[in-house]
Amino acid sequence: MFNKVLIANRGEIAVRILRACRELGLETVAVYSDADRKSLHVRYADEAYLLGPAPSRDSYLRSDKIIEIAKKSGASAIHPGYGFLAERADFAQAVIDEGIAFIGPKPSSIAAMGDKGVARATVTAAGVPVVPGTEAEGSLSDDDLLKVAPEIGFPLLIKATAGGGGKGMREVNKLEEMPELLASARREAESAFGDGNVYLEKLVEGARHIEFQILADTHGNVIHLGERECSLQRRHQKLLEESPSPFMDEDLRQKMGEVAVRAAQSVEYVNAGTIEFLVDGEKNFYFLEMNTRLQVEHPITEAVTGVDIVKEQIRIARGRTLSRQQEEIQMNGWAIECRVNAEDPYSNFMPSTGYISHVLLPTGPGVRVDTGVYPGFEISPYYDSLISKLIVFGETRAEVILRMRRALEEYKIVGVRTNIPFHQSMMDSHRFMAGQFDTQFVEKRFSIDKTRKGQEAHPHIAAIMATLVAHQHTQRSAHVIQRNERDTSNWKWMGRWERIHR
Amino acid sequence: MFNKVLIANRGEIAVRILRACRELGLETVAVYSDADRKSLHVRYADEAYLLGPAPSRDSYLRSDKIIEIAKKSGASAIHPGYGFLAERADFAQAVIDEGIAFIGPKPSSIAAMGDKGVARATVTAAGVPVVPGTEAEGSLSDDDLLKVAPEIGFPLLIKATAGGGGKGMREVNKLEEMPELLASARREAESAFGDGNVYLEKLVEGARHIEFQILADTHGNVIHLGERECSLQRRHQKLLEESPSPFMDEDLRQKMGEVAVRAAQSVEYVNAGTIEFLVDGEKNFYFLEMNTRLQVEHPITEAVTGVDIVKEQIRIARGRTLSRQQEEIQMNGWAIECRVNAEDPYSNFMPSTGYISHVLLPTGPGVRVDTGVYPGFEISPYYDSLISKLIVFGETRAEVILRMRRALEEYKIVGVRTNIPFHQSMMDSHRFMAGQFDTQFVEKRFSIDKTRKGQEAHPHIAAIMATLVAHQHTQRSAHVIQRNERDTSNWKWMGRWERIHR
Amino acid sequence: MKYITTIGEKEFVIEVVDEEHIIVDGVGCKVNFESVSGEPVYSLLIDGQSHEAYVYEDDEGWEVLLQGSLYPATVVDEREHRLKSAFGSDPVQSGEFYLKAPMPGLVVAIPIEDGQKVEEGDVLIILESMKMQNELKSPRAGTIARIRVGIGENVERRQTLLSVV
Amino acid sequence: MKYITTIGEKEFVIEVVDEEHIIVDGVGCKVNFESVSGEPVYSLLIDGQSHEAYVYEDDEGWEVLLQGSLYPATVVDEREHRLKSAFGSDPVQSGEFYLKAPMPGLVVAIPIEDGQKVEEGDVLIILESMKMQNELKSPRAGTIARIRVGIGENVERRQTLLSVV
Repeated sequence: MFNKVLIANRGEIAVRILRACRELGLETVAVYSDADRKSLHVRYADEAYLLGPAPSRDSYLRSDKIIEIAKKSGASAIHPGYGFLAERADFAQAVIDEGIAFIGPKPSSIAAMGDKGVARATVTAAGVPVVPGTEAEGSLSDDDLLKVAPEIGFPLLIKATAGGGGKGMREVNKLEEMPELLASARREAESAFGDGNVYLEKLVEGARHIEFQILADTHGNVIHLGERECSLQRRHQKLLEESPSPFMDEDLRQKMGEVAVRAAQSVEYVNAGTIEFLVDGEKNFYFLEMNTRLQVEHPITEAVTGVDIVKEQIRIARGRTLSRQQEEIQMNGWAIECRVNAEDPYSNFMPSTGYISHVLLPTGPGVRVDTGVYPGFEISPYYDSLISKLIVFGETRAEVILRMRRALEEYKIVGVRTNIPFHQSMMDSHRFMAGQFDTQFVEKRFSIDKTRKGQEAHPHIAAIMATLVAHQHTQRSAHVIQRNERDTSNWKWMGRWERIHR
Repeated sequence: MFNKVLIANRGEIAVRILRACRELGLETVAVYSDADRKSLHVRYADEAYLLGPAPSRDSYLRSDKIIEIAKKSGASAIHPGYGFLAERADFAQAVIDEGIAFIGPKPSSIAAMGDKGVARATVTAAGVPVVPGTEAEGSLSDDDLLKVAPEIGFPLLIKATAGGGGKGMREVNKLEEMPELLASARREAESAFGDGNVYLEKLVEGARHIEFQILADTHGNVIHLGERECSLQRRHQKLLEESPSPFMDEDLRQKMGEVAVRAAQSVEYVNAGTIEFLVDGEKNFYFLEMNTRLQVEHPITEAVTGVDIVKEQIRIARGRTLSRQQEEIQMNGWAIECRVNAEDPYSNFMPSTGYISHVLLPTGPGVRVDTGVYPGFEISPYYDSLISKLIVFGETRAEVILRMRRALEEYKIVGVRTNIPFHQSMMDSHRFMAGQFDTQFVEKRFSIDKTRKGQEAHPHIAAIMATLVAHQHTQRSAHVIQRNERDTSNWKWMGRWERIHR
Repeated sequence: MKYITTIGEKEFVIEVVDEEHIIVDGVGCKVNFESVSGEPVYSLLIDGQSHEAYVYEDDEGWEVLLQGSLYPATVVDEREHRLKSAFGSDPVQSGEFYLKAPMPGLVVAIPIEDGQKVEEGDVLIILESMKMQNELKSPRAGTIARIRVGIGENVERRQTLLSVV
Repeated sequence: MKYITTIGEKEFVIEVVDEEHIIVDGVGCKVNFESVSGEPVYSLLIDGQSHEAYVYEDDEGWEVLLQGSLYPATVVDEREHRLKSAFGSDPVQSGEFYLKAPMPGLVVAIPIEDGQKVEEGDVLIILESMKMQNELKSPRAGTIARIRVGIGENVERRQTLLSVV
């Protein structure tokens, strides 16, 4: 039984795991790159060790160094979080070989689900339907893929074999554009996972992306915690998730939940994992993939089921039985998560970096924030643009949407641009409110600029505020030029000026 | 049916009520004093109007101005929050007389429960036991009180007739000290409530302070939402509350709950209110008083029952029936609230004022913060020292204590001293962990300096940190003196220096 | 001081009378305007209405982010405005477009070469930042002039990468 | 630079070798010390252990608030320390104690008068702040000298209220 845990990750998820460890009385070890000395995970851990320079391959992907630090510090367990080394079977095996507990599934399960071909064959054998594609056929060359593409039919998706999280994924609508897209998908996959292999998959149109949270212990108990609706994506990156899905009914939930459990059992799964499905308009569902790790969006399931998934992961890794059986799992209320990314929604979601000078968090009833940033932290270009997850929960979907609106309006972050305005537009979208959306909604039928039409807009207020700030600047310049003279302008709004001289 | 609400309050509770209104789609009107222009409640409201100078009597107690603003802005309801005008029957009456809805009880109920004598007579008639005292005898002079004191017996309490929240309350252990204590109690009551009248009450020793949350609608439904344990007090100010009470059993809860409902019914109570009891070691309980308003510590009840009390208040004021019946109320899990005050626990809890330059809020699962301050806000000496409420909830009391520990350690506020270290000591106290405490625990058997004995302390770490900061100061002074020369010190920790030059 | 402020197609004439009074298109308003925490977040009370927005200065003027909507604005004072009206407001577009890095990152591809003709929307450079590949596109047709970076090179924010003439 | 740092009864000899190395009572440690956000909150990594504390300077030295415990500290460098050891460390206590307001507030009572003798712990002034009545007490026995405020007066933080001689 371990009592010191190394968290092989950074950002909000490292903080999330640290908190669970603290609340269980476990000691914690953080690892960090040169760019992350002042990160919250370093500040909150009991111990912290430098891995190396900022780029991931020199730091958070250095499995050898991480295992060395675990041994040196006496950490008897490693939690990989998500991303980085979380779904690397070789890493999990190396950890176990050193006699250290890996807080996650068995290496064989990671390998089985990580190779999309094996995954497909395995779940098909267990009677789970899959989307047509090439993932069973190993690593194909561009020539082979171009040959097989017309057989699958367009539109189709290029997906990274080692992938997840939308990295290295491209949508192809006709053969001619495929060579270029293959090249960029391989490039992105190579840089994200160190593996440029890709496969093709039919694009199911008008589909929803719905996933089931699985928990499995070492005693053969496997349960699911219901579904998460994850259809709202851009470039195959999830932006907003909710639980339950407005599309779900109790009958479909039970059917999909059973299939999800069966899929997990087919690879003798242990610990927390997620089965992703595509669901079409007729409620046919297809296995997409299994994420053999903690998911970014796990908090919405925690909010509606009351299960602390990270604590449950640790419990499982300690060899205990699950704290609840399937009959004891109830979904109560509703929860939505907005992923707050350092991206400018008005400049094609271009990443934004910079020094965070001010943060005002939304708080109050039904609001949870998971974040790794704070005022004084620098957002660097080296890692993911996710800086915070805003999770809101309440009794009904309508209440939660209204609560999310007020939370988004309250949330202030100065120093980088964020996609908060995107989420505000989404909360105002009639189609979103009605629950009418699929995986292509964000890209094809939603525009941040257009949703506000019909809403009460305030151009005159914007004009007044721009004018008053411009006026203030003019006054201040005059003030600086005449600083030896007596200041007679006496403008109330010289806030920054006053502060500097405080 | 109203759709615009004026919130006649400031600070965290004004923000709390604003949020509920927003989430119900109601428009909001804030009022503020000169000291509060930059307060969150002004920033978050749809409209905001100045009341007057900072002192409460010139601003938040100006009922005439508040009603005038309500009329001018078209607000058709007023929520008084707690404190200020919340328990002034004349204010409630004046609001109603203007055709504005008062989100609170009927003026007659406020009056009945506000006059401790009437309250005592009323609940006694309804079969509710009371603590011996003089509150039924009207306003007595110091001479009369000194005469009657020995009959009640010492120790006894001087309490403000118009009071609540511990203001104007004094403990008297012998007759000789009573004249001075009477004078100071009257002075504090006069300044807090504009009414210097006091009464005497027997001090029940070894007692717990346990209160029941009541909800009552205009259709005659009265329910309770279980109890809150509020025994941890200093100078009769609550510091930390939890729900449920570790002292409670299902049998006692049912008995006290029924009595609480009966007490509320005895004054034809409508809206949210709280019945406070003293409970002795043998589980005998005595009615103490009824708070005819929203309580500071309402969030812990929200956390364990899932009922949004402020939304329920608004619902009731709109003439609807309660959203739940007594049978539908279940207490699940555990919740603790720490009141974060701008007070220095190492200087006899002396209030602390100043400019908040930095805040790092605790976040993550099971944490709720209700606050009215943010980085850039100035804590003034004019109002209550409560700056934030940290509410933590989870499955068990043990989990919640551990969660509160990590949340308190995470919480950083720079600019004023706070009582966070007091709460940290409390979370480490063995008696607190065991649930063994009464209303005198904090003052008589708890010391912030002594609890840490036996805990692992870090004097050498403190010494190193003091030394490194002192060294940095020395280096910086040298740096400033030689600023025309090339800087060769190159200390990494010149954070503030760098920032100023950023 | 009188300003002419433009948001989209709409023009507002706003006169700042004193620190508590402005005149908007001829209508007087009482205002109370405060920077929050010395940051570019501003709280405006105008005739009792409370509004809060981020106000940023950018190359072309101002950006106001208000209740989840972005309003690009230009503010000119009366004198400037008169000059512009008299002499034509738009200076002739400079012949050269400088592509600047919108964020720090790593150049992973340059699918064009010096002297190549490009159309509006053609990808000029792919920049990797925050684990995303970001395509920087040409805002207009033209000819690639000076490519100043190479594949594998790290670039700073606002660094000029190439020109389109 | 070598320092002698005292916390309570304990004395530590701490030598700052360079920005990453210190020697504490003869034992070398690797340190990494950072101010958080330019605030008096500091993050210390010492041989891998992570600690965070507020460090405030006050009249008598330093206050370190670490994991909910307050450690008052004095830090003197070697030279100062030698001087103090040689000539006696404590300067003679000044004869006069100045009572200063610990916070802004309103004077609501002055239960003593000029020339009156007081004991340690006697209440000198009652100051109202944040709706609380705060009793300011005498730290030692003596005689009240100069009362500089009156009842009903608003006072600033650190304003001198009276003296005890």
